[in-house]
Amino acid sequence: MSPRTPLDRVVEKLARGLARSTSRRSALARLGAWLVGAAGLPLLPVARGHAALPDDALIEGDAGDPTSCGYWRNCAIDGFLCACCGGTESACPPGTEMSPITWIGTCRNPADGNDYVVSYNDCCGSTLCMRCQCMRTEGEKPPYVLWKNNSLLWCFGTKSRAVHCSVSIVLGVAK
Amino acid sequence: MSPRTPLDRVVEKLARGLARSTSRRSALARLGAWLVGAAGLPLLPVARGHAALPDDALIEGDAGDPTSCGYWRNCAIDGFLCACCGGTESACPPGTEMSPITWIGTCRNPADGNDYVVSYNDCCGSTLCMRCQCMRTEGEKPPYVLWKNNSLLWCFGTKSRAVHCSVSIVLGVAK
Amino acid sequence: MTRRLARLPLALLVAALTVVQAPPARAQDDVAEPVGKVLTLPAKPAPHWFWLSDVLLHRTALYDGDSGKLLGTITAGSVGVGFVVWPLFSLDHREIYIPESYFSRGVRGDRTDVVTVYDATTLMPAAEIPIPPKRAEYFPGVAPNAISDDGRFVGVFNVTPAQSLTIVDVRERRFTTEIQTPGCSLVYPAGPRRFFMLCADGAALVVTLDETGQQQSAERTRPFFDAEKDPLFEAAGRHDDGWLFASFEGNVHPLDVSGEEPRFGETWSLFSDAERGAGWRIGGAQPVALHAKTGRLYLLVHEGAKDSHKQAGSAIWVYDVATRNRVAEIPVNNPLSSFVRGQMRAGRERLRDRMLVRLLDAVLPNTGAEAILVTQDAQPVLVVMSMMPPAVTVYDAQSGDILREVSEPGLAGSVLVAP
Amino acid sequence: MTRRLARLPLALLVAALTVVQAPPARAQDDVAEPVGKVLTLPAKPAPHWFWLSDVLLHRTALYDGDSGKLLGTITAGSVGVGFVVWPLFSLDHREIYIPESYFSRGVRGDRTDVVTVYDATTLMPAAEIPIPPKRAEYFPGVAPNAISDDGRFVGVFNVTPAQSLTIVDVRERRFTTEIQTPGCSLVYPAGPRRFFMLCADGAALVVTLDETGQQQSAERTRPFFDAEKDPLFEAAGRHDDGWLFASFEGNVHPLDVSGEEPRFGETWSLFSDAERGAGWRIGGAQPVALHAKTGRLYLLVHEGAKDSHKQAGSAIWVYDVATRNRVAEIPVNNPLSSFVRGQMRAGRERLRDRMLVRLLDAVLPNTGAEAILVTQDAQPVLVVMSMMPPAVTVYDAQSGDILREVSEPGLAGSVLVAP
Repeated sequence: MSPRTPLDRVVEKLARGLARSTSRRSALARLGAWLVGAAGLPLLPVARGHAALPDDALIEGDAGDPTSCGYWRNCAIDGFLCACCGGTESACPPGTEMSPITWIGTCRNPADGNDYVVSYNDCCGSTLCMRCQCMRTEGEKPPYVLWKNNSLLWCFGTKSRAVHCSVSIVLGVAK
Repeated sequence: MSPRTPLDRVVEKLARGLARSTSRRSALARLGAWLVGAAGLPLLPVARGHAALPDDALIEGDAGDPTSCGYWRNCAIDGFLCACCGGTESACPPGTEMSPITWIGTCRNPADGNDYVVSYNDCCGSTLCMRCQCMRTEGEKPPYVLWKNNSLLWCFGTKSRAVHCSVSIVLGVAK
Repeated sequence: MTRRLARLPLALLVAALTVVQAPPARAQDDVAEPVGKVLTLPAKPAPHWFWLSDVLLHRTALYDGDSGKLLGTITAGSVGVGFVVWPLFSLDHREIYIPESYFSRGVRGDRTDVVTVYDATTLMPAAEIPIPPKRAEYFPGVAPNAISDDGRFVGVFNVTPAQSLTIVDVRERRFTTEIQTPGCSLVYPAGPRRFFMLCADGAALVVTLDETGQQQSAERTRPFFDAEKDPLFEAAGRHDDGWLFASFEGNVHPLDVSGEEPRFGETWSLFSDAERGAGWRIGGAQPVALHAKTGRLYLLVHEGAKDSHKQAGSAIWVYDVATRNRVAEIPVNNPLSSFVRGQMRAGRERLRDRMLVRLLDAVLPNTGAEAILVTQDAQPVLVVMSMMPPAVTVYDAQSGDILREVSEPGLAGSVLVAP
Repeated sequence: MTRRLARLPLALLVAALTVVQAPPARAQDDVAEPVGKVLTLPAKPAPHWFWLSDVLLHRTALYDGDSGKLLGTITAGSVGVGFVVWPLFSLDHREIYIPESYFSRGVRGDRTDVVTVYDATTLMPAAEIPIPPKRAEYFPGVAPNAISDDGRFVGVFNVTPAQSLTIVDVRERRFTTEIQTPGCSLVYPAGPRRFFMLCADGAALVVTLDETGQQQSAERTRPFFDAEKDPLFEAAGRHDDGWLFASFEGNVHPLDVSGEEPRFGETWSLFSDAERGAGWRIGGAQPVALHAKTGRLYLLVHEGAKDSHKQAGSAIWVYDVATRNRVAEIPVNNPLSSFVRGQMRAGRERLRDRMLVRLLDAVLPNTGAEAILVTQDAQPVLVVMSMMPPAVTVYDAQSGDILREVSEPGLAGSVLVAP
């Protein structure tokens, strides 16, 4: 069993709080729909003066290589690594756009021993890249635990529903 | 060089005759378009009391096996053999319809030593079958010799343009 | 058009058509075969037929388990999209229903979702029912849509990413309603007018319809599994009274849907402590199957670490649900060996074929299987699929003997479906 | 919605969004990377870039011959259709034009043909020009469409099966005319306002446009090759003054299109009598390439029988067009060996890699290559593609040395295109 992450706790707290009121819920539903509809505007955090990005250069071997399935961030990815498809580990290749809606994993960086919350964003707009296929399922859950499911086609709010590859973006330390 | 077939001679004769008159030509163009448009109605000959169909049971080995690329009729086919895809050597599988417009080959039947004119009809309506791929090019020509070209997607006059497999239909003896 | 164009006219085309239309009549020419012939399927499916969907070929293909032959295909979905191709069948087997999504420009453009009605003998579209463009796409899609036990209503699981369930009346050929199902995914049939979904809190959401396909109720059960600590596999076994689910940690969760309210049976463990210690786990894309009449539960298992729930299985373990005993262990046929022999068109019957089987099985690593299916007749077959390389093997489900292999079973198999 | 539904609400979704939107601010949390970043390509293509189209992935993919890396892709066409993906480039390389066909229901439904204009730095669609729904689809499609030498007009080869040529003004973003071209197929650029096609009688049909993209003339030349006895390969080499075609029987047919009227140069033979006797022939899907500035003609050759014009090549023979001498023979890299090492992620640089190359090359049969491309810069590379297994090797076009292999180059490569 993986330890409960801050993400779990926040989700649970929010869920409990929101469950109290149906009227609030439908307002939130509308908000959610609006957010989802607002394509192009990434819903995920924009840079907040990132001081301490984990330095992959310190890692030996596959765990430090973004084109490797063993790359530390890829612990719950399922798809093709964008670093092999004209993008990088955190940027989509030309011909695609990044879905703002994602699934989430918690991966340990061997360089500093910290667990990080990783957002897996699909790059959408072209058929399957078919390079560097990678399926890892650390903490991955079936489709009824939606935001921990890596099987879903996560191209939402993008012009295209066709997933080409996936990136692994560090959202924060999971302590 | 393969000997000139009756088909060649008839095509040439027709071509020469029709070339004389541009007005006739455009009438024929309209006729052709109409024929092509009349989907569902096979343009190719319906059964004419076929007395002497070549008997493949007499042929040993691959040349007598409709699921084999070496099957005698397949001498100018390019695609997937319908006999492996739910059809037969001369019938389309469920989920497809047969294109009435075809390319033509001339193949020797090892059972009787005769050359036969073979019509290769695409079965259209599903993605590539991907079973029993077969590419043979006896007498095959580039796309500018249209009716001898096996590279073209020959799904015309069908509801679908998607080629699934191809059949080899004996049209007659080429003597 | 200039005069020069006249030299080699359009006549070539017309000639090509004409010539095959009316060749000179001669005695020896009377060999022409009919053109335009298309085979159709019998009105009733044979007991060992199965469908195999393919995400790269965007199709589902019907195979006969008794011959290993491909019988026909249905292509569904748009380029780059269309991971889920899960056909549903009318009770009389005259129609096949597939929820599908289309885009006006392949990977992009306007989206149209439909349930297409196919004629089950021609596999050609007979009707199309528009639905809200919200269908979930995921891999491989074992419970993405379902048909009510009376064969009248189809439920389609949506994610936009808001979760909901679309209801379609296939008899009346119309979309009836969309039910919001926050936190709940997938869809399983559970009676003539009832479906259920599974939820993130471990509950089931039971959706009951009225006679017109409108929502009569949507009630959430108490949580009956822990979605975080020991989630249920999406693949599950259906029997007359309900469903058997299996969990990541190897526990069986019976769900009885025969009564007014769903009832949860006692959970039981598939693995002994020793087996757990050795790391035996269920895994794959579609690792659970049930032969309902005999109560035989088939599970694709492997030795692996925690979170290896998608790992390919090395064996199929068979349980008697009544006694909870394991009654058989069937090793998974080597897919690489099967693939290579399929390319060589070698069978398994003759002596030299059997020697080749032994040689290749010994030399090539066995990369395991991802999906299993059991037919529901009295002499059932077990169908086992490996994704890469693509391989399908048909076993006698009772003896575990390999009956045959299906050669060239597509490019990227996803799910096995029984008609 | 019933009250019970409230237990685990839609909040889960919103929470999932919210949580990643505003995680609690803490010092060590300031590691978040930006989301939404998409790379763009430089404004000018590098000299060794090439596109490789794929009929199963319905895409064309841009690779850098200097690194072997995939740089980006464009998906074009409908499920099961879309064999031809041949991109065209504006003179300033800011736009890419692809004629495409779409169907409203994947393999069926209403057909729409368009020329889509893609931004060459983002590879995203910028505009769409509707054209008559008549585009020819064939495999692999080496001359299915062309852009006039001034970069303004695109010609698209149609077969319905009546043959015609669609003209599109990409500057004005409009379809201008459809020219009937009975008996003539394919399309090659031949000047600022001129295209030509090849005809079944061995002639070329020269189509000249006026300033608005309307047909000014369409004149058929005298037959310059025998389409029955010794047809020309579709793949041909372009140089400043015209084209070099190669025939099935190994004869070079120069076509000069620099003047008012096309002129036919003297044909010459690529093979000696001894080579012909040994069965050396040109073959493949795209077996001809020319380095225009140095006049080096590259041909994919094999030993085979008559009618083996689609057989994979075992070597690339290089000719000096000026002297008509063969100046090099480059053996085709073993695609199976390349494929296996690509799967193993092994390179060619280190000693142990080189030993693996030797071992696999010796053990595995060399199934040859189907397509070649030469870049037009002063230090050109030769790109060689094998279809099955998919393999792409980059050579120094002058020395014939293997520079690198492209790993995992798709599923079903069709054509190589230089930007």
